[in-house]
Amino acid sequence: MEGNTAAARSPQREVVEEVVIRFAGDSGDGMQVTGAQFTQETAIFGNDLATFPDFPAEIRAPVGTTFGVSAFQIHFGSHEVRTSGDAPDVLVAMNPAALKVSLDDLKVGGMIVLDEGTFNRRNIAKAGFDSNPLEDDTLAPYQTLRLDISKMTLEAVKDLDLSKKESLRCKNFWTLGLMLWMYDRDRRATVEWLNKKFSKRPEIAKANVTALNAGHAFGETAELSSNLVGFTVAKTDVAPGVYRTVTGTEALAWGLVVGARAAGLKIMLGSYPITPASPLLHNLANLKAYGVTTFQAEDEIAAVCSAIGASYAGALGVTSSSGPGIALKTEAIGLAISTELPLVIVNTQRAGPSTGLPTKTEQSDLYLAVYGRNADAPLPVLAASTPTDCFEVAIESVRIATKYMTPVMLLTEGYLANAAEPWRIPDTDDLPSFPVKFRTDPEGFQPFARNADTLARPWAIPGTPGLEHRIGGLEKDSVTGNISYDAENHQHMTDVRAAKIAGIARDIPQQEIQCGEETDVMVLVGWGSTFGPINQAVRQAREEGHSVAHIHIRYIVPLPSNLGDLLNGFDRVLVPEMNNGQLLTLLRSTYAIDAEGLNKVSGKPFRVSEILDAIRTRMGDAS
Amino acid sequence: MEGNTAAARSPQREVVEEVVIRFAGDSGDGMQVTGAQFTQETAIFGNDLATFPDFPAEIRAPVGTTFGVSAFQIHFGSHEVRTSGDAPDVLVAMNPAALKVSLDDLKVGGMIVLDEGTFNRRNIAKAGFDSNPLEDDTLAPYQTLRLDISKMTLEAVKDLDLSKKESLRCKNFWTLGLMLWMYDRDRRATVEWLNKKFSKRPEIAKANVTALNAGHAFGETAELSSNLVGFTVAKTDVAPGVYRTVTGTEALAWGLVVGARAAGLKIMLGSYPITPASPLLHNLANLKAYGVTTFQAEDEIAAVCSAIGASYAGALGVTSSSGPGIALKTEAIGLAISTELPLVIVNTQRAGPSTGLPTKTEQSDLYLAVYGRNADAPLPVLAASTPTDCFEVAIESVRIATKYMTPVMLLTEGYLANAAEPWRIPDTDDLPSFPVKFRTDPEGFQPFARNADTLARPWAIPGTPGLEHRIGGLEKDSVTGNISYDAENHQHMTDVRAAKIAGIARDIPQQEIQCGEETDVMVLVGWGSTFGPINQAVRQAREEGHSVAHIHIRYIVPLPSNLGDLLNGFDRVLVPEMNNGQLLTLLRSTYAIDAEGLNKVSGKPFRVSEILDAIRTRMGDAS
Amino acid sequence: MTGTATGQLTAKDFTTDQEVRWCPGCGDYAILKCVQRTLPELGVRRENTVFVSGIGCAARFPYYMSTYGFHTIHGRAPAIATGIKLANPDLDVWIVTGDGDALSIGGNHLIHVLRRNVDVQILLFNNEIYGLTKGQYSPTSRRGTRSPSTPKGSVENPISAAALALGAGGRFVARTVDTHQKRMPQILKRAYEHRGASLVEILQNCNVFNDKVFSHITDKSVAVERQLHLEHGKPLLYGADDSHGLRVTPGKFELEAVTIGENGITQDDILIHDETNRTLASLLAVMEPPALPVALGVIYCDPAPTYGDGVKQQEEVADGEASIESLLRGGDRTWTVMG
Amino acid sequence: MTGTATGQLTAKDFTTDQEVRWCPGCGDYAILKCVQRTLPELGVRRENTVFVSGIGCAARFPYYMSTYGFHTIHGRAPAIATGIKLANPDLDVWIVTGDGDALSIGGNHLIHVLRRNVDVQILLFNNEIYGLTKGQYSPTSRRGTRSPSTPKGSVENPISAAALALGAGGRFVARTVDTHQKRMPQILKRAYEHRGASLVEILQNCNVFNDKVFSHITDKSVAVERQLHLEHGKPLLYGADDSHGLRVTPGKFELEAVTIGENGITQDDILIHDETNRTLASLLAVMEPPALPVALGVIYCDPAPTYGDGVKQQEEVADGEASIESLLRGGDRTWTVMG
Ligand SMILES: Cc1ncc(C[n+]2csc(CCOP(=O)(O)OP(=O)(O)O)c2C)c(N)n1
Ligand SMILES: Cc1ncc(C[n+]2csc(CCOP(=O)(O)OP(=O)(O)O)c2C)c(N)n1
Ligand code: SF4
Ligand code: SF4
Ligand SMILES: [Mg+2]
Ligand SMILES: [Mg+2]
Repeated sequence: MEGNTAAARSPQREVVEEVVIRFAGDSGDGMQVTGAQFTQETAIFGNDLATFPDFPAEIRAPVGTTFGVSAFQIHFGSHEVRTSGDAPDVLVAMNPAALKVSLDDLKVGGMIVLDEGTFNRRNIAKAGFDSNPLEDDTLAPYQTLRLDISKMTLEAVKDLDLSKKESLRCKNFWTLGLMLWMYDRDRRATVEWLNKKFSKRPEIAKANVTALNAGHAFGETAELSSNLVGFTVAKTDVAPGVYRTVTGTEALAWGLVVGARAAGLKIMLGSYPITPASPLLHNLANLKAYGVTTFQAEDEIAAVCSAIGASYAGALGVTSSSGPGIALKTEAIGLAISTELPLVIVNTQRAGPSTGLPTKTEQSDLYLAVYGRNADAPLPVLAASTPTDCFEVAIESVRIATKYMTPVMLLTEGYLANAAEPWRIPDTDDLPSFPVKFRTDPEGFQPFARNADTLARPWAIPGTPGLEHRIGGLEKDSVTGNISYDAENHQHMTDVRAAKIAGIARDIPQQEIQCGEETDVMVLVGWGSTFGPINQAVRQAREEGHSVAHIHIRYIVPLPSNLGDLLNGFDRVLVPEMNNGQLLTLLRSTYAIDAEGLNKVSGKPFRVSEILDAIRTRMGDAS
Repeated sequence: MEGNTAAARSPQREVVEEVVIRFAGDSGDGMQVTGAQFTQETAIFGNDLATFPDFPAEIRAPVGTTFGVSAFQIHFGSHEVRTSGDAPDVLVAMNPAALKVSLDDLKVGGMIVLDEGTFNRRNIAKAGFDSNPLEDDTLAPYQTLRLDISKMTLEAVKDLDLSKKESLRCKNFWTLGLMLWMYDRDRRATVEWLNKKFSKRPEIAKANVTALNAGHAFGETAELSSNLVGFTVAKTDVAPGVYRTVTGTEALAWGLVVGARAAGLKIMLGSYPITPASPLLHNLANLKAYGVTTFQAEDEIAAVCSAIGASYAGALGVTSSSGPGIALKTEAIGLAISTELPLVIVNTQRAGPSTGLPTKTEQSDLYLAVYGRNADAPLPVLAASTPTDCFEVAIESVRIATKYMTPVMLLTEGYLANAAEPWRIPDTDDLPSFPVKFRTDPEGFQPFARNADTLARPWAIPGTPGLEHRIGGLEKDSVTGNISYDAENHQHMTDVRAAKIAGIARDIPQQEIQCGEETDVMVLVGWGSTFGPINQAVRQAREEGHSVAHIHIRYIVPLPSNLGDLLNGFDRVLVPEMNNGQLLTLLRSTYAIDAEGLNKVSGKPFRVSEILDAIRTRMGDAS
Repeated sequence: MTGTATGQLTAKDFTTDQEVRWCPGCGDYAILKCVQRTLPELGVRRENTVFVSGIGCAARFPYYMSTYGFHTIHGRAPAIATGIKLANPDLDVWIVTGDGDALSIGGNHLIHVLRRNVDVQILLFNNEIYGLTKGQYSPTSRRGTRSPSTPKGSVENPISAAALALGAGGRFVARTVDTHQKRMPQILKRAYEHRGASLVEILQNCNVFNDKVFSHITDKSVAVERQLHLEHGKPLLYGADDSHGLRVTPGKFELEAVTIGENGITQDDILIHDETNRTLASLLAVMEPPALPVALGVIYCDPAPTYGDGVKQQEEVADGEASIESLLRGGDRTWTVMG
Repeated sequence: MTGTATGQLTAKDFTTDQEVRWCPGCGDYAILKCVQRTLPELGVRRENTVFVSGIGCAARFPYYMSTYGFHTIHGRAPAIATGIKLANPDLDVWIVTGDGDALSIGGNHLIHVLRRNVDVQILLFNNEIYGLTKGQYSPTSRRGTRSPSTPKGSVENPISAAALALGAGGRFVARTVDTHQKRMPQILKRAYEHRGASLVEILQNCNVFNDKVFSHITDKSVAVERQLHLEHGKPLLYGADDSHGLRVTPGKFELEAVTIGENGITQDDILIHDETNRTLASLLAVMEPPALPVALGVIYCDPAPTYGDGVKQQEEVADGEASIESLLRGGDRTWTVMG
């Protein structure tokens, strides 16, 4: 599809550079779909954007409660967008509970679009308001657009022979229509999507399309008759190419497939469902046509073991989970390290400890990734920093795992898994190729003889005549792989396992400074999903005149070889993390530098302002 | 029992200050028993000592092979003894294989006592000798005592109506008798032990006693007729008191029992067999009379979970394992941290990674202990440094676990578990008391309201009327313990969990310098079983004039509050560890100091000389 | 929620102030209500009762019971419960678990708690799906189940909780249905009275991810033809007016459905339920419509000594109060160094 | 050990140069010999054969087979084997495991590999003890077993591997004895030929920690009276001159031992073995002397589609070669920004 023929421009449209909208409603209100469609139309229109879906822990929380609120935030603009936004400019509240939980976040002076039809006494009480917020001064600091969306939706679809319940289900599309009008976006992709999605129930498709159009029409009409204002957010200037929006999960799944193709391998994913990692399993389960086998194992241990078995037999073994599930894989990962088999372990981190807050985001499994195994058992650790970055990090993980015959830990986060952003689809010709060469020649074959360069042992898979051999988790002779209790051999193998992983530093890019200069006074060092807020904060601080830079680390083990020198060049190193200081530990111990942490462990991403404040505090007035 | 009436002194006895003897033979030769009895008699005689039992990985390796050799080394002296000795002065070799594997370690000029009767062509070949070492110059650098022990044993017991096989089984007691004569030790405890052990088969007891006496008599007679020399090692000057020898396992088991008594609790040990941790399970399984229940679970996960359940219900839950098994407990330990229940987790470390070298020693699970969990999940980590130290560390672990309502990780090592040393049995009156007070008062009860001082939550156990409440692994409200998804609450709980553990630093002793001065130039910092070799090496280095000190850390998390200042006082910090630098990471990251590692990962303890050499290299000539 | 729980308690006394957070319409509500109603009838004390659960929708159960409650980790409730019983055998311990929790990740602990015969009640809420993680198929899902992780349908054979329990050596196996508010209390009572591990499988509707998966046996229109309510010592009859029954296929180790009055079949041909017969139980456990009705009620009950009995016996011999003095100085291997 | 393994192979071709390190006299030696002898008879190729094991004495097995071999971690061999089969369904995969490995820590993987019917052969060396860790009791140890962790005797009921496998839905269950060098090859062959998961329990003597634990059935003096060798379609006879047999206790789901010629019993009263009858199998699985003989041979064999079949079918539909282009640009949600 092509182009972004916008709706007829209205003369009154205000031009804004960027906007943050939060859609909030009951979990049954379809807010995630609404947000996703708004995102899609916004992306097609040509804005850069970032999103933050935030859904409740319960499957179906009781209607009308605050803990049942599902929200979707989108930040888009005519310039580059790095975060989903600290505070919404616009809040779409489908019921009192949605208003209640989001009000504190809304910008003072911001706009509230709410469905008046849901503000009955029962709902207001359930939301925990003492009195009706529409009648007291709760909403005084904001511009409020009170609409009886429920009623208008029922009105719009009344001729379509739906039950009241079904009719009310179209509310979100009415609202979406209005918001698309407000920001001057097309509706075509949404209409197509609805028709496809409900191809077996065309009456439902029709009702939703009708509601969508009605909401849109309401905007156009009301604009003329009332104070309703439309906005224009100009297209972002982006590189030409074919685009789509992707969530981190999609990008990760595709990256694994592309990586496996580059290696010439099939994928065998062994996994066990767990929030927020399951979507990767679901996604890959749909990719059988791309050479992917998925196995839902009886538990996480069986999941990782099946992946190890698959790698042993010549596929790319992949296993995915989140914190508690990764913890269970600990012992088996040691086996993969000891037998030196490729394996990609994806950890979609969530808030902990223990079961913690499964639906909340955090980046607190770095310790587990880097240090969490018995004995000296090093493995490479990579971390994705944005939804689209997941694609490249996945490819890199496959490359390193197969080239170095090692398990690789890929860290992503609940936030990244669900968030979406526009992605320029790479040209298939530009995709990498790093074909695996299985050992086939029996001549001089030794299971643990190493490539002098990479220190990788050969990958010799069952089915190959003449290479029959035995491997296992006991310490092995450094050449034959037979069990060896020899003291020197154990020392040697320990050293060589460490050297192999350390040596990968020669095969990864030098660390770049994402923003700022080597000569700045302070540097903020981050990893993972904090990329957006750190980058944005550093840019703003620089605009304020602070001598501060941003370094964001993708390769956590081994660290890029120039990182130490880089860091030593700054007077001050500040490490913002959504944990209690885990990368911090790694940097302090690796470089013996007195870096400082900026830690947030609340299940929520950093706000730009939090980081900016931290910079200001440390840098004093602009220098 | 009392006293140490030695055998009649012979005029020719040479006086030596210390001696290292290694008993080595086939796994069926009873070398561990021989070593243990020699140890017992030596302890009773009044020498300080340290031992190193080293047995093969196989249950019963084929007879005569080198990998089937079982060895027991003892170091004793008239002064304080800190290690089991770098190199034996005396090697007792019961067959060619035993000679083969120990020869390289023996001191040049050292003595070999060997059983000539086993040096037939077959055994010599099996041991991997190209020619008969008794006939070539292999033994030239040593004093060799060739005795046909087999024959002399058969001779000694020939009237006792035993089969040849049974008769030959007495060889080790013949040898023990000779060695007891040689070092002027009593035989009484051994005779008593034999009579008790074989009370149901008195003919076997008698045969062994006969062999023992025959070996002893051989010494006395040969001394007069040949060049055989006896030695005297004077008693060590030790504090008065009642003594016994203990292995680390015994001391640990007893420490747990004493700790539980101090807390007023019963012990529930949930465990699953694994080398070298099983002996603790076996030991505690025999202590039912002391309020210990042991549960051999279906796996390590069930083991730790049963211990958590037991703690929840008001017992002291204990779980024990080694590296791979501890790895499996990772997820459940997170639950204990999150629900803030007391628990003692004993990790008897072995060589890794993965299955590794189960019978070899290592200290490479510090990372796993300190960092090996999903999310921010801190817990106290303590490490024992000598067999007898296990006693106190166990008591401390119980104290901290119950006082702070937290799981505690207790690190010990395969080496410590099996090694023995003399122990001055504490006076029962001197044992600590720290009775647990279960919450019973329903008035104002809140499951997560904390003691202002310790930050511990109350221990409210099922069965208590009025305190019914629910706990679990989801994040909890900081007071009620009910599930809370609140962002600030999660931040608060994360902070308070960290603060509780950090606060234990106020409740543990300040770090002492084990040897040397604050003003020294270099400090060696160790933990665990390296105590002996580091201490000995530092003492020797100081005698050579090097300005070097020794700090040994028992409390790894939290570190003693004065440790940073202490370390900063030295120009150089060297951290010898039997791993690839794990305490090193902790020290570097905690204090941002450029400490250096001295690492050995061969499955064998450090030699004093290795550490001494490292000191010399770094300190240059004595300053 | 404070105060000693003695005297006549009611369902309300077993209710907490926590808002129940299952989906509206979930079968878990009915089970909760039933348990809260039954406990007072059993005369249990609140403070003496512990609900232990793993993770899953079902596993949220303890939060709603005003007894002691421990919401543990996925699959491990049987192990935690075993520890609780070892520390305090006097507690009444109930395990609440789902089909994924009990039979997928927790399968090993389940078979071992049954084998050891630890004295606990296990309520297994079987909705043939992973509810909490949003609808993946579970080990009890039927072949062909389409779910997010099996978009083309699952290719695995479902496991039968009851058959597995019998294979593992369980001594009490029963089955009921979430909506059976009259019959469930009887079964809970039997489970509670059985000394040893009691497994109660409860067919539970997950109306969000697996709605109506049991409707072929629970729908009013078919219930009477497809449910056989077991009673020890009574003939295995079912259907309207007990028109159908089960008999042993002559010469075979098989059960077959017969109609009274057809082909000369009389009541006398119908097999009598014997709770203590493991083989019969194995056959009843796996019956499925349409060929056979689903067996509900107590499938197997044949008490044996509990794990706790064995442990206690050894501990009584040992007595548990020996002195530290005897521990540290015991044996004959000590010596004294004089001052 | 190099060179393609085709043509007539011998036991020696399946032997490695690694010194076998079991205790002298261990039953494992006999099993190893038997497997090495049988594989050539099955006509398998060395390079196509993988032995996967967990941890334990038994689990050292792969080191001695000159095929591909993977000595994994404790209890997890079935999961690793499942991954191997998913990656390459053409491989012959044998799992070697001990009673602790398979039934204690690995119990869950065992039941799931059986339930899924993954096409592997599982050789379970049951010595009723943990050999490698020096003699603790295992889940198959009899009640009262004294061991380092149960100095006063264990208080747990042993599990029956065969009964558990049947309860889990296994489709092939057999049993043999380490020293049965003549019969074992037949059983291995049957296991190999069975498409799906085949469980072969091998009673194995651990002469160091549990010596003679099977002597009550294997001793020459009692063997003939206490071993029943099953043959499909043949009557369940045993004893000298087939003097004894099994029949169904009239009116009960039970088996009883009878003597031909006594109380009017004739050959006709004796039950015929039907491998495909799961209920009969459940009864045979748990028979124990002295009341009943131990059942040896193929207890149950009733093939069903394998897990691999189901997976393959879905993959064939999907074809597995779709282009990356279609992956990244597929669907209708892309747009173009012009240069
Ligand atoms: C170690 C671990 N793995 C996975 C999960 C995710 N998880 C939570 S509940 C569940 C399965 C729930 O299914 P079931 O036990 O049938 O309970 P239901 O929700 O259907 O009542 C899973 C996979 C987890 N919490 N912990
Ligand atoms: C995770 C883990 N837990 C425990 C062990 C220790 N371990 C090794 S083998 C074994 C049991 C062996 O028993 P079995 O499976 O019956 O094999 P056998 O030695 O009797 O042949 C145990 C407990 C281990 N290696 N890994
Ligand atoms: S997802 Fe299903 S099982 Fe879970 S609460 Fe909702 S309806 Fe009940
Ligand atoms: S311990 Fe037992 S099972 Fe293991 S090798 Fe020795 S005899 Fe065999
Ligand atoms: Mg379920
Ligand atoms: Mg065994």
